[in-house]
Amino acid sequence: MDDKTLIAKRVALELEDGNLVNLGIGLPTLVAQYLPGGIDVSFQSENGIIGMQALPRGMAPSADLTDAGGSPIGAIPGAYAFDSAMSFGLIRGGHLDVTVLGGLQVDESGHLANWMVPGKLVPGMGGAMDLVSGARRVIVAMTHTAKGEPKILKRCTLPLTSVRSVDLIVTELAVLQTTPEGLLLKEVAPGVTVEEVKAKTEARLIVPDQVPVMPLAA
Amino acid sequence: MDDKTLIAKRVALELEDGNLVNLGIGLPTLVAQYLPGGIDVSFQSENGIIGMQALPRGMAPSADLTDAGGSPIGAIPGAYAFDSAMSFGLIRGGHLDVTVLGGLQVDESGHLANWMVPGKLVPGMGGAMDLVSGARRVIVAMTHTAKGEPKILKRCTLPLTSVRSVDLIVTELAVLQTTPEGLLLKEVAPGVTVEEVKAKTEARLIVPDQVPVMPLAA
Amino acid sequence: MTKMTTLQSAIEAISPGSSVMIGGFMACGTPHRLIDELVRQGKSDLTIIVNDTARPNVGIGKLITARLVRKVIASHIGTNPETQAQMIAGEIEVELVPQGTLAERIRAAGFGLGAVVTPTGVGTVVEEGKRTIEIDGRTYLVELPIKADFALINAKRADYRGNLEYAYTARNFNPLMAMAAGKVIAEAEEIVPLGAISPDMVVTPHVVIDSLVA
Amino acid sequence: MTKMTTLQSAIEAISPGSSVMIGGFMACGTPHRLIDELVRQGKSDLTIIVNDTARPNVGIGKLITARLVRKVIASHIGTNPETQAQMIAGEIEVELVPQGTLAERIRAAGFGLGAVVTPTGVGTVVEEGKRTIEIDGRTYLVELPIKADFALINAKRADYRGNLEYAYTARNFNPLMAMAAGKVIAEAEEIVPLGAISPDMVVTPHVVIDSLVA
Repeated sequence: MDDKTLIAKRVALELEDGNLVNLGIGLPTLVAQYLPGGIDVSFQSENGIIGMQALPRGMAPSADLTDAGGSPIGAIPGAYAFDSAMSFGLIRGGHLDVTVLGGLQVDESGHLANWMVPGKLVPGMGGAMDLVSGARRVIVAMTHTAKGEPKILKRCTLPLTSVRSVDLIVTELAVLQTTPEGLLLKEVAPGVTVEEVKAKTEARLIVPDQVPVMPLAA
Repeated sequence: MDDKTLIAKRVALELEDGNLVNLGIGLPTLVAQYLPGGIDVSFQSENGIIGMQALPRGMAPSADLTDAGGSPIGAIPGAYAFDSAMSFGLIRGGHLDVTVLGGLQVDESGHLANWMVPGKLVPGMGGAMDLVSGARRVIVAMTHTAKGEPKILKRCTLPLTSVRSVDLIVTELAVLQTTPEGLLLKEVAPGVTVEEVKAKTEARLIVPDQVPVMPLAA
Repeated sequence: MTKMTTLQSAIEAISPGSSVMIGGFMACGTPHRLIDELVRQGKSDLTIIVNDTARPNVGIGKLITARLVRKVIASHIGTNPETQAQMIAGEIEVELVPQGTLAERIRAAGFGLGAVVTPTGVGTVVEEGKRTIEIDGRTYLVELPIKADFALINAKRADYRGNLEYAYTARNFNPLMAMAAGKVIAEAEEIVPLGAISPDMVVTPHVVIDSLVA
Repeated sequence: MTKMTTLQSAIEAISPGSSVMIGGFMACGTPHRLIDELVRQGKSDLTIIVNDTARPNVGIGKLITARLVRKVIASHIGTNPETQAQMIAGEIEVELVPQGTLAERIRAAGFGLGAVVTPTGVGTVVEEGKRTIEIDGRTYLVELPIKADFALINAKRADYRGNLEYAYTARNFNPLMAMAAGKVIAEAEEIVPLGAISPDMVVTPHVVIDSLVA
């Protein structure tokens, strides 16, 4: 199983029956494929739909129905289309249960930086600042390191997305939970040691005596 | 012609092609009956429709289509139904061209009091404060006096509806326009003298040499 | 996960003393069955957030007539002399809010905004006790969001997940209130299969609805 | 009073140097014909208020490729390297706004509100130069309304008075922008008779539309 699949499968286990969930572009989008059976989760795309689904095979794409990246999608029966004010009303207003976002850096206080690299990459924050400030639960789904360098730091060096702390970080190596005392090492991926996680993490980790192995199916 | 009809007919002449107009409950509602021919005016009811019309004869009333007083109305083809936030977005946002409202008092600065009499009548302001604060043009349609007492005063004694000055006052005796210098006597009703208007008005009036007679048809 | 429930159990969830938003404008778009059940169950000491209290023993006025209300937040109570009488007798507290401000304050609560910045009410009694803010030389009131424990919503049609559609002027405060309460109870005149209401026709999404009464 | 006009004369009304809001999200719900005509008429020095600049020479990206834009107010420009290149070269000024804040700032302009009070951006670079306000112990940013000289709107259907209906995710910023500009120009894929769009289906009312291009 490749790293992205592993991350997506683990994140999927965090979703609960009845949740409204927003998945960021890229890796987070994969999460929808690994939803546990028997639960009813609604996916919001912030460009204006609840009830999005991957474009069903053989269905012609519509120019009027796309995801936030502009790619054609489908809609389930009972979908709901809305304008951008409503979209972020749902996000900021406490109606969005979970957002899953990529990250460039996360730090010991759970602060996320995921929208710009000064002088190099200034794409804009899109909906990320609203999502992190407003969702009931924020899950960061990202690789543990970038080009061998830790992305989980004592303190973010890149501009923050929000001063609100994220709730959970899922990487190909571990699951980390933010707590008032710092980052708790909640799980390690199959075959990964606590020492390896520590070596690849700059932030101080709170490591319990027993660190369970990451489950990948409900 | 009774006083109300005269006032309504005169106010109707103020409406222009393409206007969006909100008519208050009571006397102002009559204005719609005297719209000059050849102009296209849209009526908003603040409870949530543009394109309201009197319930057409023989049409069954619908419980889902009423005016702001809760009485059944009709809707013209091309009507638009909306929620209360949109309703007042149209009103405050500069999209409502004219509001016609009743009044308890208006003063020399054009301030209107029309929503409460402390200790006696506390109905609530409903949409009046938003309408007076937000409409592009505010026309007060009211009787010149109440129980023989002037309603057009030096200074309102009742709580104000807004600190924004109204634009025009139409009564059964006269048409008054607010100006930075005070209330200008713009017209007198047929058969009414300038002296009579002055006698029944507490506010100081600016009276030009020639005061035209109120027209009642375009 | 079904939200379909009976009238009785939907209303049983409401404790006396709760704050309850109720849709409708002069009894148009008001959830009449939910109100009748509130009266039948005698839920008292309520704070109601409403546009108006309709007329004596009509629509929301039934709650006033049954003396179930401790406080009313509304834009207008003039059509219900019983509300005025109970207010003057000191039995009901009334907070009057300009209608457009009421709509935006409810919306702000549901949309996660900290306040409403409006010109309406500046320099009037509505300003009393409130902060003002100057923006580009103009003064605005800072009006706070209004939330409630419950919202009672009337819809024309619902699908069985709880997506709602409204009709004509019965829409009014319903979609705003459906976003702004802890628990949202909706009654619909008709329940239709999933997909019968097209995505563009849905006004209130099922994700904010907790109980749906057919 | 007809609002129906030709593509050419609708766009001729726009002076170079104008501020122009343009609906769409990654080219979905973007008024493509109006943009093509802007390019054809070479309206330059524009300030555009948009969610994003799509991709090079796609949708709103055509205005960037044609170098008609002086300033961009947007939530995202990352999918268009030309926008980034012109920004780095100092040829385009870019103001980045969180997407939800952008939506509310445009709405506030159209709805007559003095500001948006939002938690989004507090403590980040977005806060720089802005006022904050404390409400119930929480800090919010005071974000100002965004108006424009023109709005260019894409709709699925219009009746010939200019009532608009949108389809799926092509709705996005269009209804908000249609309320917030001095002159509003709409293109619709289909023009239908009055009454063909039911009052409950209309999203943008004709009263805010100035020109309608079939």
